[in-house]
Amino acid sequence: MNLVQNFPFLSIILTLSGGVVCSVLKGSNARKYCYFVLTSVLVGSLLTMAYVLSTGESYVYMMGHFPAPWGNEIRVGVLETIMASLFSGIMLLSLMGGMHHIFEDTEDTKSNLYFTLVSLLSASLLALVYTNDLFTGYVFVEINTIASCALVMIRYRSGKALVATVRYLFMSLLGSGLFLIGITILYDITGHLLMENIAQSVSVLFQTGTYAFPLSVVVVLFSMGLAIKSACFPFHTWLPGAHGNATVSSSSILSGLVLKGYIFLLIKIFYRVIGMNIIFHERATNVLFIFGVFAMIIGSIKAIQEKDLKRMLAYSSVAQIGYIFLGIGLGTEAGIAAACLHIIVHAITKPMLFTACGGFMDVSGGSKKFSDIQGAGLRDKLSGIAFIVGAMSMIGIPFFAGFISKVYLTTAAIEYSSIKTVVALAALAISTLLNACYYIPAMLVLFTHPKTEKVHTHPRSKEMSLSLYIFIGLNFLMGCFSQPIVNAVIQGIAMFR
Amino acid sequence: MNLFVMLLCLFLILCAISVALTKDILTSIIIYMSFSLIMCVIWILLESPDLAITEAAVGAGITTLLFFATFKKIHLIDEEEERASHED
Amino acid sequence: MKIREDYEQVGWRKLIHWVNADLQEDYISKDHVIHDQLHLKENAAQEKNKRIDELKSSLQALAKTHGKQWYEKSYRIFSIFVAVAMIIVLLGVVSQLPSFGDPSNPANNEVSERYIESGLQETGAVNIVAGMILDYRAFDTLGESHVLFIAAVSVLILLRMDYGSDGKLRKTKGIRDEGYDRMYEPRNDLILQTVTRLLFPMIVLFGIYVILNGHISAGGGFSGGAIVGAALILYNNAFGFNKTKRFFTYNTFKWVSFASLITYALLKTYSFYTGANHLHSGIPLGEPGAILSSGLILPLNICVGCVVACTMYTFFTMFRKGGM
Amino acid sequence: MIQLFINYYETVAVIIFSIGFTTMLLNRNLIKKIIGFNFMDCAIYLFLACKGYVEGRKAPIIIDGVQSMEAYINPVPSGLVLTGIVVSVSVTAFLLALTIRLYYRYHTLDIEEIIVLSKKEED
Repeated sequence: MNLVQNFPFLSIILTLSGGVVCSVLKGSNARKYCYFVLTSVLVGSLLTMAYVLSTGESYVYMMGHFPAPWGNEIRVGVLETIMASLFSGIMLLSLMGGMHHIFEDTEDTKSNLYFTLVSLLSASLLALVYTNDLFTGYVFVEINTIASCALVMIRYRSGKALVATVRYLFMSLLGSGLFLIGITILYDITGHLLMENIAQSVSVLFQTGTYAFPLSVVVVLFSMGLAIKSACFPFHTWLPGAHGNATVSSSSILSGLVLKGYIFLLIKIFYRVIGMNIIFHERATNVLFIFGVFAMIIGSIKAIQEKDLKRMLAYSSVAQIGYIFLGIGLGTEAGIAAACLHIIVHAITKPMLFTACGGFMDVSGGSKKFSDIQGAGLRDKLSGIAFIVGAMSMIGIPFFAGFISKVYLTTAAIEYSSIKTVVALAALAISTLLNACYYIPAMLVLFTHPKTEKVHTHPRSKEMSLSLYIFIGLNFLMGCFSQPIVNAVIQGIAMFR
Repeated sequence: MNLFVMLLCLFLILCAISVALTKDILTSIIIYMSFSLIMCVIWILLESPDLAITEAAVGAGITTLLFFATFKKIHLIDEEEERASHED
Repeated sequence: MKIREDYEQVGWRKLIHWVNADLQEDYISKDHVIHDQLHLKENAAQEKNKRIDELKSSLQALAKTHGKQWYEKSYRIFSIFVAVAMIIVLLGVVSQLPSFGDPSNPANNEVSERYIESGLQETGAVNIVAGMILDYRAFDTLGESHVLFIAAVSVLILLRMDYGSDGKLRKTKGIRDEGYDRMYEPRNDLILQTVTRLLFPMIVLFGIYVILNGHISAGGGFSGGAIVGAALILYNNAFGFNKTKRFFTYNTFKWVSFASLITYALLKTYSFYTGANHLHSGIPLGEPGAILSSGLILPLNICVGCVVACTMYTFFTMFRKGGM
Repeated sequence: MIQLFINYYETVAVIIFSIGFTTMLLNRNLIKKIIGFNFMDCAIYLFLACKGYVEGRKAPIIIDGVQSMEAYINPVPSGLVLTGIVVSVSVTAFLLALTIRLYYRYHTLDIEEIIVLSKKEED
């Protein structure tokens, strides 16, 4: 049991206790401590990824003195460590990107509590990625829900943020209620809470055909519950309000990472607990496929009508979530690999767009309406470049990150020879066109005839420039040299069983 | 013994329906308090005393207390608005 | 007239008055000042109701013009449809689930068998549920106390009156200043204070008993902490904030919950680390039934009890006054 | 159909879950929605806890050394529900704090009016 294998467990404990420590420190010390925690978690998960890639198979870490079905257990594989390092890295960058906004929006006696929320949120994301037990998943889904609603509510001076938080919290609680009922029924018919044991008894139940109806209701409850929480198409009404009115770093964390944590849990449940053949038989993937297609189309149409930059980006998140659900809806291993790739791509691109939007708000007097940020791209060059790179990658131009995941989505769709391929390809084409229809006008507004009179500009902090440079670098790295990452994801999926 | 359990369950359902239908908030809070107390009795019937104590102390005790505190706070806010509007 | 007098004394009427925050000092006294105040209040109330009705009607009109009319109807019908569909589907599931209370259910498998058969030997806890929560599946309960902590943090962010760095209360929109503190000092009601002087030590003693005996009889950190929290709330209600400030301020909450959560995390890290790397953790389990038995479960229960007590009291004070 | 009367606890739990779900979805008053959420959560925990009950067995506290499985019920569901009850208290406290904050600003508990008012005001 060499030392590197302890890093996932230590990173969860570090972030959990980091939240507690931050609540006691002053605002600026809490900021330094939060940076320290997130960088050590990033380094730890990168080292674990190197270790797991070298050994080539995932290992199981026993939490406590008792083996799996009795005690808790986390399972560490290639895909999990990729997601863990992605989540902690992007959280670090989005914090750096919106730092001065945090101190402006919160009272100075309460800004350290913001870092408590961020580190507890990263703890719950890590636990969701690593956990091998359904009820531990539920407990950390609850921490995730309260922390993300608190992140939106941190700007409680603006009434819109409060209303968005209430609607977000009620919808999220409906989702976790359905999720818990699913766990209860599954525990009742299989007697286990651990993912491997449930998988065995579910496959036995499926062969013998006993409890067939409860099993299909469990699949429906899991997909509905987690679809509500990750803002899949028919349940996305809370998302534009929540992401549109939060502070800069909150909205990038929420749209880049929190939605992905639930989707990763859904992939784990579909792939490892219930097994893809049963899911295929239950036709749950078709339902998610249709939701994905509708999300891609209607999300983009709504984004075109928006007059407010942040709400437009929020609606484009709804469309990108639709891509991920399209990938899951295909049901094949290639489909899930494409979905994971798109999770990585969207996690890299969307926080960059939100941070750039924060930069535009600084130079145009804090308003995010299109009429006010006219020509803001010229006033703040770096945010402008970051916005261009992000928009290009969202549209899917080659040499940018978005292109890679779109290519793999299409190859996964083509592999699948039925009506689904035609619908998937049509949806991909239409939504790429619609993406262009709202990103290009936004860029036109940002880069033409800037306002003449001097608007109160906020000097861009070094942290924000550094985070934007790293974001742009990541985007190009993912766009041009994506082969190692793609192989790692495919190897992770193979090892996932 | 079975009749007693049937009565408790019937009371639970009646509580749930009456909260859905009443207009006044104060009565619905009090109905929720009685719902929690009946839940404690049901936890004992289900042979799990841990849950009974926790539900009694945390569910019936603290939650209902918070509901009353919110209800009173809302009336306090109205009082201040009047006092403030009278003064300025 | 006599019936009205008795009606005034009845506890129920007092409860309604307490909840409606009627601030008359002494309800029983008959002097005119009270009656004038009552009249003043009545027509002020009517005035206010008129204003609210106007606001409501304008809102209705506004809502109507937005074509909300059909939206509300369809929303209502849709929700009833969802509820009925859910009842039918879930009743269908319940009718096919294994029957209630039957020993051969899939849930009574080797997992619960080991908890019962060797629970006492492995964790030393007589109460198997406490042993299971704080030793077998300890990672859930670690997450659990952090759920409570994060809820306390969010309530603090929302409701705590924002004191500027210079300690003076900063005037934020809609929040009144310290001047109305008299509003929070409860009327020192003689009955409540004498009862509290009797009950407070009993309840705290019972709460501590429930925490300490978590691994022997039913109870444990969560319920014991809630009982102690309820005792603190009772004390605050009876004697007011000046008295409770002597021994419980915001700093005590901050440092007590920090200390207990960090010791909880450290103890659990130790036991997880030694467990995962198959090292022998030299924590004696003691002989069952004694208070100082079952290894780590007693200190963990005490930590959880402190966190829950402080959080419950902070919830109440934040709702009551937005400060300690 | 008979099975419904055998698992009567689960039937009651499902009915209360749906009523709570509707109150939470249908009602416009914030405090009513929170009470509906509490009903929903209590029903789910009743549904979970009655999975562990076994006829004629006692609570899992070992009395005078008897450690056979036939004497005690399954401890796992009551452990899970203990965690759940504290989760629903924390979420209720957070929701009530939000209601107070909204009442400071909009002086109404009706979520539809609040949405209409918040759309009107420019932040």
